[in-house]
Parts: sequence; structure tokens; C-alpha cells
Amino acid sequence: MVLAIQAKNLKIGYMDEEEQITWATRGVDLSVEEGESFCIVGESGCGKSTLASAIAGVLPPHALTMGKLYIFNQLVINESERNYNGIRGKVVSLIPQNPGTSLNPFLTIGDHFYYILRDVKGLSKSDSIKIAQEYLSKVGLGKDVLEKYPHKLSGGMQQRVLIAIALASEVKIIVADEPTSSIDANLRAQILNLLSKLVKEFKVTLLLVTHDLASASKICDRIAVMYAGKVIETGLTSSIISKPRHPYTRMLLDSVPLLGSKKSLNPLPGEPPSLVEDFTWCSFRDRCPFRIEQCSVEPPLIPVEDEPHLVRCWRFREVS
Amino acid sequence: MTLPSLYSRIMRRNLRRTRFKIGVALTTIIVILSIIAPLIAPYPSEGYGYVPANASERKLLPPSTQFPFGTDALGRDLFSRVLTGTRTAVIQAVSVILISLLVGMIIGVCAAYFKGLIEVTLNYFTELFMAVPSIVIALFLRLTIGQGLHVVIISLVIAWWAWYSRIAYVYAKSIVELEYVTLAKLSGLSALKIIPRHVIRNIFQALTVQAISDLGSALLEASAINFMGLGLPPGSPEWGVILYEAITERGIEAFLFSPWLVVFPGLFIFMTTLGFSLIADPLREDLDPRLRRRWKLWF
Amino acid sequence: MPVSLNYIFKRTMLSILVILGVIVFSYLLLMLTPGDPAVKWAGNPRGPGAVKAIELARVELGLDKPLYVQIANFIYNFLTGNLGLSIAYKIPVSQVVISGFTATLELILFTYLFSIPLGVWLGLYSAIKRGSRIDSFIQSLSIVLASTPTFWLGSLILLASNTFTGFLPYGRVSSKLVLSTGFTPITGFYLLDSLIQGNIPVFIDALVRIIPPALAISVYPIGVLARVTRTLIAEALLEDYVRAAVAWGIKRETIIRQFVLRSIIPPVIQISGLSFVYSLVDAMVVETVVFGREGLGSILLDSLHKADFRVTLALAVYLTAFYIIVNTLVDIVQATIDPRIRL
Amino acid sequence: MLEIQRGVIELNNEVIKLQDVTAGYKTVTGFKSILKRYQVVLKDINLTVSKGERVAIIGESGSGKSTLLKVIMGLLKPIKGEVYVYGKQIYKLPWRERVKIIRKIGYVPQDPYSALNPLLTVKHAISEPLEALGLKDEIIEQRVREAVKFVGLPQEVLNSTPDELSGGMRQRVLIVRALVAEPEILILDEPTSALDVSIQAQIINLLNDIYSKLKTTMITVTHDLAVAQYLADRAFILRNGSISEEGPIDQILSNPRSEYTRKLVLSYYVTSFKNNKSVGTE
Repeated sequence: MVLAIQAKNLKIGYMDEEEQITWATRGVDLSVEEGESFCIVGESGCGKSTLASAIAGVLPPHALTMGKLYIFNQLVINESERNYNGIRGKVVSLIPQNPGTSLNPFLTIGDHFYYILRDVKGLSKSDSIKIAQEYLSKVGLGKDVLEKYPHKLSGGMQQRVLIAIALASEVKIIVADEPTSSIDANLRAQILNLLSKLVKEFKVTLLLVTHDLASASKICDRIAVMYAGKVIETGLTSSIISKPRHPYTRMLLDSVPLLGSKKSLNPLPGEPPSLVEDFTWCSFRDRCPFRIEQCSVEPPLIPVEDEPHLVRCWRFREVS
Repeated sequence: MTLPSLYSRIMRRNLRRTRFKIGVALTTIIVILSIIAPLIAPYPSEGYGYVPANASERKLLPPSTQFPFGTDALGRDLFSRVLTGTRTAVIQAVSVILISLLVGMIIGVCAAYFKGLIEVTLNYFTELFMAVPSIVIALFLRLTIGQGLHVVIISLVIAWWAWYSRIAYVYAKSIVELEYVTLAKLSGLSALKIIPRHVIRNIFQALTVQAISDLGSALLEASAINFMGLGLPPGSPEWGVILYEAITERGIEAFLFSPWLVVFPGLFIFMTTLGFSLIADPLREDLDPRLRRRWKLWF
Repeated sequence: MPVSLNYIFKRTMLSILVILGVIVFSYLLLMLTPGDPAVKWAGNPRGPGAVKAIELARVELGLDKPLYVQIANFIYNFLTGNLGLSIAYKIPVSQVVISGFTATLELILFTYLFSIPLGVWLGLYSAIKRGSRIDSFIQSLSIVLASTPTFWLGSLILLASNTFTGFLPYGRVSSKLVLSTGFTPITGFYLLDSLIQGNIPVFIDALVRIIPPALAISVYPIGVLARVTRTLIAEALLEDYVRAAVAWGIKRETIIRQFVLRSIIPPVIQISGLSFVYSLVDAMVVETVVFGREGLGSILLDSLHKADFRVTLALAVYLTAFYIIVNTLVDIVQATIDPRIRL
Repeated sequence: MLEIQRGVIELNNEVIKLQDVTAGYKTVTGFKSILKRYQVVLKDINLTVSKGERVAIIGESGSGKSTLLKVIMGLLKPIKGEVYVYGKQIYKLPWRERVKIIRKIGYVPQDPYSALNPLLTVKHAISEPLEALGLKDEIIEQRVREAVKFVGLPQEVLNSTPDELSGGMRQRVLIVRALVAEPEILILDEPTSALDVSIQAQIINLLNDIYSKLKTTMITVTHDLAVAQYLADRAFILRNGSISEEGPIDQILSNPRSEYTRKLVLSYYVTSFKNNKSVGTE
């Protein structure tokens, strides 16, 4: 199997105007295989969106990087060096978070396709319109959309357009950053189903970033759970959902209100630690009911027997 | 973050910038000069426009050690006149901006807070006065109530308050839609308390920055009015008036044969305006937290 | 994209209302400021004819009638351009104002022809080179430019021109040339008129004389536009759609052209409209006192010296109306360009 | 815990009643406005809430939820119909009198980030409702401290400003602010939509705790069926400005009568966990 994405001890931080650095990811190790649907789950501030930006090549200029990130064996982040030549739009494309603001309000949908296909593949206007029509019909939109400006479309339609755009340049990896967070529940299901269907059809590697474990479990083969800038657990979706090994993952599952079963919600008190300071202990230590002496040293990703499952917890056996 | 700590943080951040430092230095010098000018001027009474007894001997002398900026057509020491003009300049700029800001802010905020007819009416008057050119008002006042500092200030205030009203309206409009204003309304607090606490407090930073950056423009316009002979009477210690006198006395020749009459007062206007602008410019970037980051063309 | 008629209608109605308000406001100024309005309207006449002139003015203003009739009359007179004879020039007031207006407008339009592109280009360049030495130079330059008193700069330019080239760019065009070539103004824009008539010497002379005052006036719009453009581009670069465009692999040049520059056009138009009016005052000061050109400035000074209230009021109303019309057009153009605005 | 309250509700003890309410916003569109004056958002809403009841108003974005809240809280006069709060037709009263009735409602707004003035301390924000009642400073201080303790916030939070607080903390502060004047009705506008799952669960538990202690009438407005299920016993489904279904929430979820509600419930299950087989009734 070819590795589509590989991160080695990747750290990304942002420096603010007071020269204080907030580390959004604090040493991420991650491998995503070609053709799989991989999901990064975590709550806000865990660094998942930053990681998505790093992979899509859109880290803001004030971001600082350390560690290494490979995309199809090309080194795109090498410590503080970033080089996305030949990657952006050619190997990786992005489905951005906010469909309302991610389309240029001054251009029609057709113009969007034209500029992308011209710059990435050198296509002419008529060719790119043909391709645009083809992909728009894949996402269930008619060709009348091409003439329209983005604000004329509903939120669901905008999201479909963004999916079509990401697919149109025939990339190998699609990064979807919270594609459904601003969409109503009934549309969310449609969009997610569409996305997973198309990803299978075009054999694209999908990296889905979301805070919603339930949607992630719908369409992904593997899940990585992030907490306070680190991946704390990765494994097959079924094993993460049914047998979480990290106390945080377990708490997440226990906190989701489920329709029809009024199980009691058992969130752990407290909130994620501040990412300004550097610390060596387990980031979940202060909220963890399983805490022991050893937790003042952060564990590495420990493999779980007989399963492609890694967990960053000393007491993962007791947790499940 | 409370208001005082916000201001101290802004100062700390900006004092690292060279341009801001130069601006603060220039403005400090001008303000100090405006206070002590009559004390340090070599010929204080000439500064106020009195023609010296031996005027005929010292007309239009070029700069020298005795008269660092030279003398004007009536034999007055230009250095003293320019120095004394600092005070007028500061008074003009500051009072115009302060009064306009106060009037405009109240009207703009009220228009945003009270909806319906009040909003429509106040916005109408704002739109109306936005369009009035200060120089024509000055001409009008000059013809009816004569000359003086009040003419300059009134005509500029008439032309400027609407500008602040519009800015305050735009900012306040977005504030009054926020939930904390709704919450305050629902708890039964009166508008008299909500407006200063929630609305004005939150638009104040933006308005102050705008006001500081407009100080320069107000001075430029005030001296333009004086330069046209519409504001202060001849002999007044004001830079625009000094330039005006140089020209009315001798027309175009003033430029050609006694350039010091033109160079020095203009230079002072320029330096003062520059000082205000240099202070305001980095503050403006502070208003938008996104711009504070090190944005650049990164792709 | 056609903007909705509704918006244009609304915007125009408001502008008409504001113009009416300005007329009423200036009438009230005439009435409420110290002094007898009839005396003011007659231009503070002295000597034997004074009593008669004042009586005439009283009838003309209709001071015996109720206030609303007076105001209605006044508005009617303004809209029909019938404001009587100017005290200073002895020709109809509206004619006086219009003749000065074309001269000043020519100067400002000429100035804006090069200062808008130059200002936008400077802002764009410094934004692209953000953080570099050239960026901080352009930023400093734009502050310095916007802080320069234009009448002072004008004087310095005049001085420099006389010292270094021996040419004094005084007046709009050399009267000798006008006589010798038989140049007759048609539109009042001399540059245009001379081109139409194929009168190249006059064109060159007018051009040489318009450049120095235009340079002096241009510092404000250039400085302001450079600064505003830089900020607008900074904001545009932070938009989500620019980030998305980068991720989709669109080239830098396309992003700057199609994504960034497009989005700053409406605000740039608006800022230009606002500074246009500021430049109007600048031009009035510079053209007359420094460069001895005829125009609104000279009319203003004449009306001051002759206490010509009719011209003063006409100036107030026509200038404000002009401002309002410019801004209405700016708003409509802006709304037409921006596909998001549907009002 | 959730089952205890059933049956406590006294009927005919209506605290809020909406009768045939149609509401909307004035459209300011130039000359057309003469003909078409309102854009109607709510149509013929009938809704009653009894004392001590927990009610949810469920709707997707654009269904008119926030307009409905404005109408209930006296901020938007309906075009047609009557709004009774504690038996009084609030829109027949001048604002001063209206506010006296509205004060009985504690309101927790939707977005915890825009609901706190960034330049005021938390203490200042919480004491505002008491200040409006004209209480003495010492009494205000004491009651603020008690209220903060009641929801389990540390007292230090009082001296901080909103930008030092996380979303969850802000939401708690807003709950304290709503509770501090001892309201009889609590209105929660999307109380958890801006929060993370674990914080959301904390807030849901907190609100349930508050209800079991104070028995305040609670109206929750939400788009999230699962959240509504935890915070309410009765529900109204709002669709395009009118109520498409109402009834006990369990019944609505297990046996929806209208096609729309069925779709809504179904789509929720589609995005629920793969392995969760407990679909349907309990």
C-alpha cells in the first residue's frame, strides 16, 4: 500500500502580535493509505483544522512548522520549510469549511471551474465548461448553475458545488474540512452520502475533518481522534466506536445525545488545556478518571494487540 | 479586556514601530510648542501680528541669525509668527474634531439605536450635511458674521460632524444587533444606560482612531480656509493666514522673491499633519484584529 | 449585471430630497444669520441707489409672503436656474457658476485620470511586497502625500518651475496664444476644446499649465488610495475564497487578478468618490490663489469681495448638488459591479 | 431523572400563550413597499406553555425560530394575533410596562460569543438584570455570588472579561445571568449549538439540574432533535413559519405524524452511529 499522507512529529503553531506562540498541533504522527476514507475527529481547538490546512497547503503565513509531512512521498513540510509545488490542486484539493464564504462572490460558478481547470490542467474555456457540467451532474446539479453567482445558491447547493470543484481537477487526495458543520441535519445526511459515494467512485483518498463522531463513523474506514494538538487514538471505525481505548474517546461517545434512547450523558468536567504552554505530561491527565502516577509522562501511540489500532494511554486495557 | 488595559496594550504594541514613534515625537513637539510658544518666541508681540516700530528697516529680510525664518512684508519676525501659530493650529484641529466627534457620535448612535422615524430623519440630515463643503460655509459665515476663530471652527464642524455621524452609525448598527444589547434591553435597562455602556464603549476605539487620523485633515482644511482669507483676520498667528498675507500683499511675486514666506509656515502645517497621521496609521490596523497578523502574499 | 431599478429609484429619490434640503438649508442661512436678508441679497449696496436696490431685493425674495411660500419660490428659482443677476459680474448667477465649474472640473478630472491608477498601483505593489523595504517606503510615502498641504505644495511647484525652467504656469492658457490661433472655448474644458479644433499649440499650452496644479492636488487622492488599497488587499487576502482558491491550485496571478483585484473595485470607487469632493475644495484653493486660474475659486473670492450673496448661495447649492450626484452615481455604479448587492 | 416531572404540570396555568400570531419584518424596498409591506415569517402560530413545563420548539434554519422568540419576548409586534405572557397582552402595553412582565423571562441567547460585552467584566454582565431592578450594590453582589455558586462556576470568573473565557464558560455565565433575577420562565435559544460535544453534555446536564431544583418553566429552541429530547417533554415542530406538529416529544420522535417530522427524525438516524441499533422507541 502506498501512503498518501504521512506526518512525522508534525508541530504547527501560530505566533500572535505579542510574539506568543500557540501550538495548534503538538507532534502529530499520522499515516493515511491511498484510497481509504480517513477521518480526524476532535473538538474545537484540538488542531484538526490546522492539520487539514497543512495537508491542503493553505497554512496562513504566520504559522510556524516543525517536523515532517509527506504527501505521496513528496516532502511538503520539512521543519520550517514549506513547499507545495505540484501538490496544491494537482494532488490535493480542498472542500473548505464554510461554503458561503469559500466561493468568490464576484465570479460565476462556471468561472470558478474555468480558472481552476485552466491553471491546473491548461484547458480551454469550452473544455472546462464541459468538464464542469459533467461533475456538476455527478453532484446532482444542473448546468444552469454555471451561469449563477454563488450567493444565488442555497447552502446545500454551494456545498455540492464545492464537492464538484474538488473532484473536477482529478486529484488523488481530497481534504474535507467540516463539510457539514453549517448545514441542517437532513441535508447533512445527503451531503455525506454523496461525498462517500463519489469518493468510492473516483477512488480518491478522503481526509475528512469533523467534530461529529457520528457522521465520521458513517463514511470513514479509519478514524483518528485528536485532543489538545495530538492524535490520541487511531483505528478502524468500528473498533473506535464500539471499543474505544482512550478515556477521551470514550467520554466523547458517552457525551453524544442519541435520539430515542435517553441514556444519561456523562461528560468529564473541565476543558482542554491551554496550548500556549508546553507540557510533557499526558494532556488529558487533569480530566482523566483513570489517572495514575505514570500519566505525568505522556505515552507514545501504543499498538493494541491483533488490531490496527493505536492509542496514547498507559491504561488503555482498563478503559475498554 | 477592559478599556484601559486595551489602550495600554495598543500603546505597547505600537511603540515598537518607528513610524509611530516619529509621529508621537512630532506631535509632542507641536503640543509643547503650542503651550510655550509665546515664551520662547524672540519677538512675542510680533508673533501676535503687531507691526514693530522699526518695520521699514526690516521688511522682507531673508533668514539670518537674528530672524531665523526671515521677516514678512510688514517687517515682522516670521519665526515668532510661525511659532505662535502652533497654538492656533492645535486649537483649530482639536476643537473641530472634538466637537464634530461628539455631535456626530451622539446623532449616529441614536440613529442606529432608535429605529424607525428617528433613524430615517437623523440619517437624512447626516446625508445632507455630508454634502456641504466647508469652504462655502466659511464664505457664508464670513459674509454674515465676519472673521474670527469661531468662523473657522463653526464652518468646519458643520461640514465634519456628519462624517462622524455616518461612521458612528455604521459601527453602532452592527453593535445594536448583538445579543448583549438585546439582553440589556430585555432586563429593562433604559436607553440612557445602554447607549453609553454597550454601544458607545464598543465603538469608541474605532471612532478615536478615526478622529486622530482626521486631526491632520481638519488642520489642512482650516488653514486652507484661512489661506483663502475666509477665516481669521490678517495678522492672526495662523499658518494659513501668514501664507495668505504673503500672497495678497505682493501676489505671485511673494513666492518668487521671498520664498521663506511660503516655505516655513507650510512646513509647519505639513509636520503637524504628518505627526497626527503617523500616530493614527498603525492604530488603524489595530482595529481589525485579522490585519494585525503577519499577513502577506503567501501563495 | 443589471442592478434592480428599485435601488436606483430609491437612491435617486433620497438624493433629490437631500438636494431640496440643501436649498432650504441655505435659504434659512440667508434668513437667520445676522443682518437684513434683503440687504444681503442686494449685496450690501451703498450710495444713492441703495434704497431702491434693497426694495427690489425684497420683492425678488418675496419677504412679505409667508415663509413656506418664500421657500417654495426659492426652490423653484433654483431648479429653473433663475437666480437673478450676479452683483459682481452682472450676468445670470447660474451662468457664472457653470463657467467656473467647468474649469475646476477639468482640473480635477485631469488629476484623477492619473492619480486613481497610480494610487491603486502603489497600494497593490506595497501589499504584494508586504514586509519589505519597498512596502514600508510606499506606506510612508502615502502618509506623507496625504499630509501635504496642497496650496503649499502648489506654491513650491510654482517656485521650482520658475527657478528651474523659467516658465511660470500661471492661468489656464496663454492669452496671446488664444488670440493668435483664434481658439474659442466650446465646452469649457480647454484640453478637450483645443483637441476638437485641432489647435495643438493651445492644447500643449493648456496641458503644460494644468499639470502643476494637478500635481499639487493629486497628492491627497494618491496617498489615500495607496493606503486604502493596501488595506483592502490585505483584507481580501484573508478571505476564505482566496484560501480555497490556493488550495484548488489556481495560480497566483489569476488569484490576484480575478479574486483580489475584482473585490477591491467597488470600495476603491467609493473612496475615489469621497476624495473627489475633498479635492474640489483643494482645487478651489490651489487654482485661484496659487496658479491664478479662473474657476470656482476665483468666483468664490469675487463673491466674497463684492458681498455677492446670490453667487454664494448658488455655489453652496450647486456644489452640494454636484457632490450628491457624484456620490449617487458612485453608489449606483458600485451596486452594479458587485453581484452580491441586490437591494 | 427525566421522568420525574411528568404529571406535575398543572393544566390551565398558562404562562405564555400565542393566539393566531402572524409576524414578519417590514420590507424596505422603495416604491414596492407601498404595495407589499411585510415579509411574513410566522403564520398563524398557536402555542401555549404552562407553568413548570419544559417545551421545545424545533426547527431547521429559516423556519422562523428566532422570530418566534422575538415575538414571545416582546421585541417584535406581530402583524396579527395576540401574545399573552402571564395573562397580559404584552403588545397592548407600553414598553416600560411590558418590560416588567418580560423580566420574568430569563433568556439565554444563541451565540455565547456575541452575548457578552467584550469590554465589561463578567460580574458587570451578570449584575445587569439586578441593576435594572434598582437593587442596592451589596445585595447585587451577594446575589451574583450565590448564582455563580449555584451553577458551579468558580468565583474568580467574576473578575475576568469574556475574552478570557472559553465557549462553555461563557454559556454558563449567560445561564447565571439569566437566572440571577430569579425568573419564572427560562428561554434557551440553541443552548448548545455553538459548543463541543463534551461541553454540550455538561450544559445539558446543568440545565436539567437547574430544572430539577428550581422547576422553572423552560422553553428550548433548537434544531437538534436529540438535544430537545433531553431538555423538553413537549415539542412544537416549526416548519416554514408554521407549526407542523406538536405533542409529547417521545411520541413525536417515535411516531411522527407529519411527513416532514418523519423526514427530520429519519435524517437524524442516518447521521447517527453505524452500530447504534437502538433506533425507534425505548
